[in-house]
Amino acid sequence: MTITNNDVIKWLQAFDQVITEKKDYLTELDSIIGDADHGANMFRGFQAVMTKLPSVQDKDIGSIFKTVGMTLLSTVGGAGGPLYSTLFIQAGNRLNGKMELTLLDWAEALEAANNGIVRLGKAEVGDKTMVDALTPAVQALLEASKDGKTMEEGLRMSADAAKKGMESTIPLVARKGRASYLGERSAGHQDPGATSSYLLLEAAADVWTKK
Amino acid sequence: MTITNNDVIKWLQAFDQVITEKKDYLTELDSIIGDADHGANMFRGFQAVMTKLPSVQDKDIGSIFKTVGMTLLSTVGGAGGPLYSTLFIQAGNRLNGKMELTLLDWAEALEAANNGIVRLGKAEVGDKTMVDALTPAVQALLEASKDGKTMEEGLRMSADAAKKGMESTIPLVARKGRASYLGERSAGHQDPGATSSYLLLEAAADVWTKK
Amino acid sequence: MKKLINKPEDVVLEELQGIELAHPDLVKIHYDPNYIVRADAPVKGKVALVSGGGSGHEPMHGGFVGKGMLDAACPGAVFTSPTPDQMLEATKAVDGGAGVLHIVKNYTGDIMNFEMAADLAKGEGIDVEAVVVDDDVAVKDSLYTAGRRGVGLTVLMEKIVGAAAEEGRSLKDIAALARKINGQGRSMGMALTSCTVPQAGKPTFDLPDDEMEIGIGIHGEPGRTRMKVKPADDITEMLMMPIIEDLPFKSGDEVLLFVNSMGGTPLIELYIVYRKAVEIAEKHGLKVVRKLIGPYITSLDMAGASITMLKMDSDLVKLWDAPVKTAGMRWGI
Amino acid sequence: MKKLINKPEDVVLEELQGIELAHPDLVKIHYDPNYIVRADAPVKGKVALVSGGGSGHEPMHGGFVGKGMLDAACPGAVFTSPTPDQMLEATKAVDGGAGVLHIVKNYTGDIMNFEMAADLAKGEGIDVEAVVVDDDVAVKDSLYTAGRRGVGLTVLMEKIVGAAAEEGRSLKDIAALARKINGQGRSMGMALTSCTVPQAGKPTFDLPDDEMEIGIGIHGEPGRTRMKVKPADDITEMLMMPIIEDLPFKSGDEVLLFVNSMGGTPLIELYIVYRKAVEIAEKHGLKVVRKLIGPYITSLDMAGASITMLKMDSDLVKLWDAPVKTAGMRWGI
Ligand SMILES: Nc1ncnc2c1ncn2[C@@H]1O[C@H](COP(=O)(O)OP(=O)(O)O)[C@@H](O)[C@H]1O
Ligand SMILES: Nc1ncnc2c1ncn2[C@@H]1O[C@H](COP(=O)(O)OP(=O)(O)O)[C@@H](O)[C@H]1O
Ligand SMILES: [Mg+2]
Ligand SMILES: [Mg+2]
Ligand SMILES: [Mg+2]
Ligand SMILES: [Mg+2]
Repeated sequence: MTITNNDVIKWLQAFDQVITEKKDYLTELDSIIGDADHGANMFRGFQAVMTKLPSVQDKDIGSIFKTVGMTLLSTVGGAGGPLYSTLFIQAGNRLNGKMELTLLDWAEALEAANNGIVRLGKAEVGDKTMVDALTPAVQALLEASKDGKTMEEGLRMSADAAKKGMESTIPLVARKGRASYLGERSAGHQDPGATSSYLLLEAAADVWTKK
Repeated sequence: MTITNNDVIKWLQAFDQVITEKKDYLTELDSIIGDADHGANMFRGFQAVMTKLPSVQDKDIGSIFKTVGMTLLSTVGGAGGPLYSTLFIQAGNRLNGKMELTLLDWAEALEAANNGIVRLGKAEVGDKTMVDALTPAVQALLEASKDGKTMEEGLRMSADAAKKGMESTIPLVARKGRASYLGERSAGHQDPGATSSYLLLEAAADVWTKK
Repeated sequence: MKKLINKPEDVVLEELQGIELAHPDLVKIHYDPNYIVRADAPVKGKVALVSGGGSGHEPMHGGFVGKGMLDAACPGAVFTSPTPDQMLEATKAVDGGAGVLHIVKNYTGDIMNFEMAADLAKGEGIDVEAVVVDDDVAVKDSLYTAGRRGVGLTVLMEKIVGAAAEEGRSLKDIAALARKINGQGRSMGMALTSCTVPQAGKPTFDLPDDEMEIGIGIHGEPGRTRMKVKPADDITEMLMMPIIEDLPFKSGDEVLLFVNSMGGTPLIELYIVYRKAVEIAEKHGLKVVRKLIGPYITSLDMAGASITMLKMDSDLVKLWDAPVKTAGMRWGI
Repeated sequence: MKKLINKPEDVVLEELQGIELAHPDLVKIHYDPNYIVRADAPVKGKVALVSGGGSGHEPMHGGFVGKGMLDAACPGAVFTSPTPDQMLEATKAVDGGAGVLHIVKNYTGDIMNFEMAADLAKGEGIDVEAVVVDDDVAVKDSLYTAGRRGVGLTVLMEKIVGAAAEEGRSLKDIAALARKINGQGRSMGMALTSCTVPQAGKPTFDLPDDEMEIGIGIHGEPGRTRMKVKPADDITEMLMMPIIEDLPFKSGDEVLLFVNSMGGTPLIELYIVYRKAVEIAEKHGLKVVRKLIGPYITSLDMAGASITMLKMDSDLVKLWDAPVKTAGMRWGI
């Protein structure tokens, strides 16, 4: 099975739905160790993405990704804006010209995305950021692809790894982003950005394995 | 029985005690239909009066009253300040030179006091002000004196009349002072100034009948 | 009660000490009786303006003492009008020989205390006039009330009349100007939360989490009506319409529009209200030629806002634009 | 949540519309992307100052656009740093040929977005320098944090550097001046209540009726410690001492003392804090030569205060005193 540009559109639409439903939850998480805007930021960004999708829906996947990235850059703001923008732009660069993608494409695209985020935000695994969800998910995808797993299997493994990564942020003391101001008080709370990153990969697993 | 200048001092001290105990209650009443300061205002004024008493304690009753009035004028402020100041100054004028006073003296002094308050504040009985407590108290004193009652009887009758007058303010719609801004919403609440006036006369009955 | 204060009974004293340390270039503070005068008082030959009232409305009035505005302010206890000795001493301290105008907000206590002070000052040979501000359309001006309260218009009056005094106009002219302003300005306020008087220690009124008071005063007096909270645009309409209808303002009138915070409402919200207020004014043909936006006449920590509109003419505009240098209002200097 | 707003998502737009209606003499507003520029932008030959950040801190930054201060401000969503396209467009709109200084508060989002904008602007041939403000002593500046937050010092920097730009100093000199200011100013804040972000609809943190947060940020980030509410004098000491010890300020230093309201704390309380802060400064031999007191960098409706101290010298004093004409700060003009 491969993922078409149309599948990518469906995934983005599904994620927009998820964000619409979970925006108060994300903001709630951000209230505890941040500034209570992560849900509203992601929502505003993906609402804008939804208005842009019709104009790119027939384009190659790389173009779709880069349009999403540019749209997020000019609508999300905060730390989440540049970071999610980088995710889509870096992945888009890797997916240039492709009308469909394999598990390996997806693994390498997300790897590029995560590397871009790390370069920009300088967070390592364990700093209590979205990197804690993305890094194990990329790892899982690369292994699944190397092990010859199916697309369905790979997507599920990556979403499960992201979920574990997200949960791993709970006990951590934040060392990057706004939560780091809290010092020890940040421990015991799940990172909002790791949560939205997990939701993004969960939406992919959900939409693309149902087709 | 007559009331000496020393009795007057004891009454003022007793009233200061009452205000200290009831200041939160008076402020609470003023919160509902006013601006939440009547207790604090009366307390500040009588604290100042207490520091002035030693210098006048051997003077005639008129002088004591006028000193109290001047002290209240420069320490209470608000509506209560000039009104209570007038009460003491007008009564003091009537009691000029007296080292002790009879029931008739007291009745006429309070009558002068109440007239002064009405002249200054232009409130009538029924406007939901201190006049509602003072007017019937003055009436009771005048009658008690005319009927040849004892000092004890007269004081008790005036305090009881003030109490009734105070309670009569509850259903009234205020037509003077800050409570009048509330219109119909002022009905159902006891007037703070009528309450402090009752307490003043109750203290007199209490202290002067116990001697 | 959570406030940045020490003992509730020391609030006014310590506030005055802070003002004294902060603004020695603008004002001198006199304690016991408490009053604030211009650093250069008395100004020879100039009519002096004295105002005052309970504390808790900062920057009014102490923050309006200085060149181009008040000569003296008398701060009472929180929400308690000051006492006659304060006004008398302040009046004597600022009289420059051209007479003194008392600007009095219409509250029973303020009126009585200021009247006594004026009588005493006249007794000492000072030419004193008093002007009463009563601009609050939330209160019915009738036999059955103490009359309309003096609220937001006081700020505008103090600025404009202050400029007129600076120009050297006579006491008679200045008093007439102040009365003219009172005749053509109106206000109305609302609260989202109650204020808490320090000495009372708890909110003056209880307001559920989804309700507001319309027509409140500046001392935490509850309003005339309580209702569910509405969007800012609706609230703005509820404040603007009684103002427009009361005077009445007429199509073609030029106005000064003043959107005021009651203390706890931040600037971001005032701009949202201002935006709608201008829209409503314009719909009624009114032209907003000057504006004031911010916390100028507050009610401690109360969240809420008030709107004041003053009909302008070229003299008023000129006086409004004249330089003013006070802690609370400053331009042109 | 009770606020004078309409739809939470329209707060920033409607605020900008209000500012546009209120201050056409001072600023022009550009929508989509949103930015505020001086009415006379670009000023030929002058270094232009651009700042920005999330909304909710009014008057910062939009209220500081005008002669003697900022050339442009970029407002993000509430508490969300603006996006690179806003800063890029604003930078292009104000560049008068002498280069542009970006004043950036040290938050991950602000840094990243401003950096991208600077790269884009440089790509278009504009000379851009960025200065980062990180004055909050409540945050440990270490490998384990995102570094100190930029808070109250930003206001002072924008005023002083704005005056230097007005004088015609070069971009290099102005950037150096800004870095010098950042090196000798420190801040610390506290909260009595949480703010409520409109889109979140409820307080960011819960604070019991008898507790306060010490060391909070300006976005409702909780502080480092929570404790029982104390008298204002004790709180002032808790804010002043870390500031004095951090730099360290030395006996004999001349300082600017800035007591700021977080939005919901009224002026009367700020003067009480100011009074104690001066006392503490003087006890340590510091001479308060300039002051600023009021709500200048707020956190929506949060009750609380912050203190900033900046070590002054004759150049800084001269630049501080220079005329400024903005909606939020004005003197000498
Ligand atoms: N340096 C960083 N590297 C990677 N992710 C980061 C970094 N800083 C913050 N984040 C992520 O951004 C999330 C917060 O996003 P958001 O609330 O939208 O921005 P802001 O913190 O500016 O309000 C955090 O939960 C964290 O996952
Ligand atoms: N015109 C008046 N005549 C008589 N008493 C009045 C008048 N106005 C107000 N009062 C009395 O004053 C009381 C309020 O006093 P206080 O709270 O000290 O002053 P303020 O209303 O200025 O805050 C009222 O409860 C009422 O009894
Ligand atoms: Mg956030
Ligand atoms: Mg009262
Ligand atoms: Mg009062
Ligand atoms: Mg944010």
